[in-house]
Amino acid sequence: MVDEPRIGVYVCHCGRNIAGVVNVAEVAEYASKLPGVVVARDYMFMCSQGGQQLIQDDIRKYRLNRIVVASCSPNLHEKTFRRAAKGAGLNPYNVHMANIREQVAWVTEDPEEATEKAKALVRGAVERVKHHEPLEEKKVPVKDKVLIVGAGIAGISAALVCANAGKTVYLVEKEPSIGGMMARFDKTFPTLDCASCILTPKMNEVASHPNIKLLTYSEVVDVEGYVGNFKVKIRKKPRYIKEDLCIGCGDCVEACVFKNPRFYPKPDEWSLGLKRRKPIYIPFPQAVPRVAVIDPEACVYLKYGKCAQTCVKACSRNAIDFTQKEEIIDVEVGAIILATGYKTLDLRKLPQYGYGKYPNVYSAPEVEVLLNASGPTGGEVVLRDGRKPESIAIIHCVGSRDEKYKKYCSRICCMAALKLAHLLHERTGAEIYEFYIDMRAFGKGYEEFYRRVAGEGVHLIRGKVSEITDAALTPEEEGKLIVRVEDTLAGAIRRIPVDMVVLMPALEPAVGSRELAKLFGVSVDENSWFMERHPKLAPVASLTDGVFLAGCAQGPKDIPDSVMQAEGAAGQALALIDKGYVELEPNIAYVDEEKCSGCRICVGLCPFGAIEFDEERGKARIVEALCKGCGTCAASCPSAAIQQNLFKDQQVMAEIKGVLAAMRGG
Amino acid sequence: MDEAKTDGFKPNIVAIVCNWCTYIAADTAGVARMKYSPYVRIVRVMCSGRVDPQMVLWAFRHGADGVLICGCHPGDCHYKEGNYKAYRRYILLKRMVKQMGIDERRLRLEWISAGEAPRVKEVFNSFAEEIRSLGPLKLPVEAGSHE
Amino acid sequence: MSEGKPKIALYWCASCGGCEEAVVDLAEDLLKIAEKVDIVFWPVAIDAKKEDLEKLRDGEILVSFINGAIRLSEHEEMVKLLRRKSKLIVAYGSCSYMGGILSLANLYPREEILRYVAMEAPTVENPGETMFKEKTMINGVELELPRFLEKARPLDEIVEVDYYIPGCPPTPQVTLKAIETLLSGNLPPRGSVIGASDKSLCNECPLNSTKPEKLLVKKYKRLTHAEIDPEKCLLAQGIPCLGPVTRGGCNALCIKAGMPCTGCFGPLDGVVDYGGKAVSYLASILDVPPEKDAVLKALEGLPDPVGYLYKYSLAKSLLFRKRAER
Amino acid sequence: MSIVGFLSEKQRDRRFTEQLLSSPEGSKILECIQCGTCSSTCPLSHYMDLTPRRLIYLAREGFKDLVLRSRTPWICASCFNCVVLCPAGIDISGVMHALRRLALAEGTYPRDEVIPALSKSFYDEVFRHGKVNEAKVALAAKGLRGTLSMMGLGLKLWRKGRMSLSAEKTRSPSEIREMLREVAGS
Amino acid sequence: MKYAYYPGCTMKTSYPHVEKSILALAKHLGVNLQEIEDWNCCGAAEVVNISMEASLILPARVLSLASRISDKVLVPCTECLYNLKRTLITLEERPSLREKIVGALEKKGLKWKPVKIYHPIDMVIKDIGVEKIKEMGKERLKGLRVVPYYGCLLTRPWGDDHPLYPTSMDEIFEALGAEIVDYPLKTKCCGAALTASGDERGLSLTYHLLREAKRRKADVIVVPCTLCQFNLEVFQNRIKERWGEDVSIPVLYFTQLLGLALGLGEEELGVDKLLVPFKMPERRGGK
Repeated sequence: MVDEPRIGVYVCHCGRNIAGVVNVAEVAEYASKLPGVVVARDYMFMCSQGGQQLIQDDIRKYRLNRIVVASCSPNLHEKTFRRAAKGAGLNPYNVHMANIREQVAWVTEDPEEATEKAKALVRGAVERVKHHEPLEEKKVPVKDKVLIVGAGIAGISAALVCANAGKTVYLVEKEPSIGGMMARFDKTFPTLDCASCILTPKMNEVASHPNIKLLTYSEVVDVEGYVGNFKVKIRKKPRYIKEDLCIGCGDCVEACVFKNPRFYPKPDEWSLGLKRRKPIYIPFPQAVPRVAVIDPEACVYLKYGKCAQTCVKACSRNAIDFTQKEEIIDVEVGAIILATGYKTLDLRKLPQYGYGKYPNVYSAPEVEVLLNASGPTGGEVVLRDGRKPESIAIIHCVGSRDEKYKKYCSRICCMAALKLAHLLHERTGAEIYEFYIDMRAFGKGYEEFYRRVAGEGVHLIRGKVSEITDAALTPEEEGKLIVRVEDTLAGAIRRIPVDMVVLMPALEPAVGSRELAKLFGVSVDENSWFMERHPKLAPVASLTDGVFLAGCAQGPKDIPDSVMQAEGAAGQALALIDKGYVELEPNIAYVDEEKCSGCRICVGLCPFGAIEFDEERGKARIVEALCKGCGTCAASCPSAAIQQNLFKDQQVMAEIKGVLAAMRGG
Repeated sequence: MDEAKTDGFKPNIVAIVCNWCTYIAADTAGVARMKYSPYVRIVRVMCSGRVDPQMVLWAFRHGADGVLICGCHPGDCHYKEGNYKAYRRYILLKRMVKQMGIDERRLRLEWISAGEAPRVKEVFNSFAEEIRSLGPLKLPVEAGSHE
Repeated sequence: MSEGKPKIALYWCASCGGCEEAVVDLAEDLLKIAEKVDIVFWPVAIDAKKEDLEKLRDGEILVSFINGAIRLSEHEEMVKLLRRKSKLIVAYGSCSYMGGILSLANLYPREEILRYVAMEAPTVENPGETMFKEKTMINGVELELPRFLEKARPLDEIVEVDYYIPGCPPTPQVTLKAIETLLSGNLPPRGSVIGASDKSLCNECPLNSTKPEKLLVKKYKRLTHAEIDPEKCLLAQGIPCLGPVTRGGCNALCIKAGMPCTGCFGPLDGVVDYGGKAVSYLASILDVPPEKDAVLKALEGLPDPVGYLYKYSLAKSLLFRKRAER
Repeated sequence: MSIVGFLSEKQRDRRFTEQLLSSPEGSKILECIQCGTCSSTCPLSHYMDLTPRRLIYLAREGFKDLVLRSRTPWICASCFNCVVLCPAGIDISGVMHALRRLALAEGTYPRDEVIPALSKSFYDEVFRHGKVNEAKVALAAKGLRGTLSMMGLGLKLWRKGRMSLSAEKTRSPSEIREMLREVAGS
Repeated sequence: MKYAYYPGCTMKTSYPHVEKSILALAKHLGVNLQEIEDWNCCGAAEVVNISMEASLILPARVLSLASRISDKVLVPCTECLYNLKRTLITLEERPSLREKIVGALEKKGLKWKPVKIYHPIDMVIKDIGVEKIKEMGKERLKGLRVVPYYGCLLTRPWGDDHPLYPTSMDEIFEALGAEIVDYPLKTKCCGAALTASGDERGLSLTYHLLREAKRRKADVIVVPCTLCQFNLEVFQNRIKERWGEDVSIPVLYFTQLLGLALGLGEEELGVDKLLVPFKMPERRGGK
């Protein structure tokens, strides 16, 4: 204890949120009797201007030197109350919060138990705060560059905002071209804009922007540092093409030794396997950068070391380079935006829909490609056997809103399905049946689009399809795919034979997003989407300072929402950079040299290499800039010489003792 | 089960939890209004790697009938590997307290990620129930001291 | 005071006698001390009885050095008497300081211990199952034995202790240093450990400089099963040396003899529970996957954590000590 | 059954919904999203007067009489397709069982269905003997006319040794009886 | 390998031909089946319509008796299988019901001890192994187009296999040389008690099953459930009368076809008691 504690305790009602369950007056009364507490009050909204004023007045009036606020999670308002204390001249780190909303009022049924638990948490905080001492925030300058991971529409939008603000942007994309999922679409809802007409100019702008360093076919492999000062390692895979020489003419692709499309060695990624591709290829006609790639797993020369190398001969610019190696690029940035997007649920996990078994069952992204003028059929809708479908079933919620797959609504499928219904009807004249559970057309212009498509005569059937089968019961069903459904509006069962089935699969986080989360130290939610700091108050910030989220990486989103979030994330990144410095939470560890015995246990334990050993003086030393404040060293120091600010042994143990004392009726 | 032992017994449980996973999951559980046992008191640390076995013994000493340590799943530690250290300490500590006459079920370590709010409820409830069935902890210092 | 020489007393409770031996080991230095002080009570060496002690005025003794844990009612009685007669009480040696090795018996109930000693130990033949009795009548005379208490206790759980001298036993150097401190008149705060270092053993260990940059261990080995290099840090070789968590001052005698530190000097100030801290660093530096089997396997060399990590201090552990605060 | 027209609030019975919610099988019916997967996958739903989805909907709204007089629970063959597919994790087959119990207890089951009678005679047989001869029970439940219609088939099976009408019994049927009485109170 | 064997009521009265095959097969595979002494009815699909508790105490008594013999019980009837599993799970998940049921058992001196519940298919897959069966079978089913029809309760709501697209029997009979027919209705319901009691609504399901098997040119349907065997086999004539379509096809219980494939005789497997006769394919080069 540094000085005689004079503690003020403030118990928040949070409207009815806390007071509806916890007897806040009783908690304040209890707190007022604890040793060291000078004043304890309850108040309707502690976080309000009035609440903060109350604390500030008390600090002055009662010469308080410690504050306990019992209200919501510190993740929400710790900063608020620290600021308030600072405003009254108190060191902000002499404030501690007891979380009696998220941890008590909202999770406890019995009001008496809740009140007891609230008292315990308050007692813990009171005991703890006695051991608090003034701390200084550390100001650290911020690097004025931004890293953006993922160059779909979200990453592209964020990159352009940052670059236009004059900041250097490293835009990293693991595919050989930017554009992401949107580049596969022919049209977008609700306006039926030509997707490539709105995306391509943006892609080109990215490619030519002086402030954007585009790193395609690249992946982030290591991230170090902290907000404002990240050190990032990026691996650029070899394309075996000199990017600066290639003009994307396609002569090499033409010249490749593979001639018969049936024997092309690999399914084409961009068209989701609807056609095959050569070992040397340009991902799609609008690809950016428009540069060829050689797939080392398919290229005869790279695989076997022997080939006529017709591609090399065909290239007038000598751009092909089989000796290219992967490159590691180091960059230092102040902010990071993750825009890694989504993938669609593996439909083979739902065998009831026959995907992979019946050739005429398609996934929605496949149909997007099929409709795309740059796609394998030039935008003509034909089945795998070449027939034009006369009747098409579009099934919503495949794996979405389903406890067995994804509990959540994937948000984009209703509108995407309506769009597909419109486009398929337009291109084929087929009878379209759409099977939905609830039609969610919530966005601007969406309801209007829904009505338009409905007006076009699409059969909108409210009912979830349980199965697609080829077991025909009647001659009309022979050779067709049969959809059995309860038409819930009619209250009757229907069997509808169709030629083609389109499944609207649930969205899930992109491949590798969990690894990415680990790499960047961000949290993921129960469905592995990147977790935002707060769903309403901080929807683009991750839980890690300096790392922001954009687009579907954070959860399913349509294009307008993705772009909105991306530009929001860019704004946050710019705000961080333009401030010029960051204040770091002072929860770092320090060595009490008086006590350090020089045993070196700590040195090998720090995951960030932040502990140095001074051989001469025989003492360990913590490099403040590297310490991230986990406290592992403090827990392990056999001499109790290392302590962690805000989590000192005394502080944590006092809190433990406090919560327990109250539980035992103390 | 000894009826007298558990009848009306409200266990004292301390959960020392990581700031980045379980603490957030507990916040989310709150926002989702999931109801769980009121006997688990959360004490936050930045990382399960900060959990010093002394804290656990301290908690037992000061009246905890059970101590729960919660951290990020293996491989997901915000600080790379603090949770691994927590786990290794936990294994040795469990062996030690068992030798000291404390039922090892009174000390539990669980991995709960930020996204696993339902698991907060599940784990807290099951631990509270386990501790309830074990009855109040009698410390060695108390046990059999008739002096 | 008649002669002006400060009076001192030495007493042993439940002790192996090693601490007495340690005093004798002071050799000539003992004589030097004896010149400066007046030893009024020392059952091992001088003929003074309890009655002699009782005759002294309260506080007449400057300092009493008491070794051994408190295990018998007699110990309790005697240390309370000494407390009354002494200005300062010094807990001398690990048993008196922390309960010592014999407080490991606190893992077992009193009755079980007595039963074992009287009937079950392999060297005992006791067909009549005769049990210890506190009172026995022989020829009309009642003989009384001191009562065997429930637990072995460190001295400060019975009486207020002013200073502690650690060690099993304290080395002559430590003892001398402590006595010097006491006689210097410049007394440290009450409750301090005196005579020893305020750093851990590593600080003075000759092998400390041989530690690798990152001290990580794949597996703990038992001394009896390991081939060790006496020139290299034992901990780095996987021998669970308790040097890092143990107060120095012994001059690393065990290490110099090729033995790991077993912790007789107890913890440093600021450590709340010796065993807990030992668990923390020993487990933290393990370099094995975080899987139960892997960790257990790496810990095979530590088959008896309590016996090893609380070898001298079980009675002072958080779970066994009488008062929670220190 | 036609339910076009007014559904009066008077027809609603809150207690009925709660009864169902507190049964081991019906605890999740409020989470139904009315998607119709159950009805869609049900092999017999096209024979039902109320599809399983509608039945659950009406049950949670409390329309006790409509629900308990429905044929649907008695047509359900307990194939569990709906249970494994239900996106809300509702034990729909179980709900049918719970509804059957309620309907039998209230006496509101449709009289021309065979299963109610079969259940009752089956239970009697178990109660009396501990074991059951299903053929016997079935014939008892179907009454004389039903029995006659099955005669030809029965004879064929009997010749193959695949039908017997002898009563099977456990060693001590009273033990079973007492246990049933204790847990089910009958 | 020792199992407690729980035949269930109908095995004794209506399916002695199936039981014969189970016992013969077990003997052939070296499996020791010990019939549970004084077993009782599991409650079938009916008792749960009267009382939840009654529907649990009956299987609980059976399981308790079984646990005296082995930690595994073999249950060839899928209705019994379902009830036994349901009891295990319900008593695990619902402490209040467990208390009541276990209390009643204990009053009769019975101990509650959960045991593992095996269908003969589980026994073959887990304890014998498809590899061994393949070796023993010598492809005797070569040339036979088999529809493995699983019905409902083997895999639903609980089973080791996929609840809608199981493959265990496919694997076993494929290993024995049979040609497995792609049969999309393999887990569709046969109508169960509804069909068995002669109800036309149930019968329509059986009709579709048989029709699809014929449509896909199957030689035989193999089933893991006695009631399926009954419904699919004995109503073939009635279906022909009602829908005017010939759906005749032999329907064998799992152990019957497996027994034949392993070289056992028709009579010892009760195959001679089928209403629709089944003959093994002639082997090329005959042996």
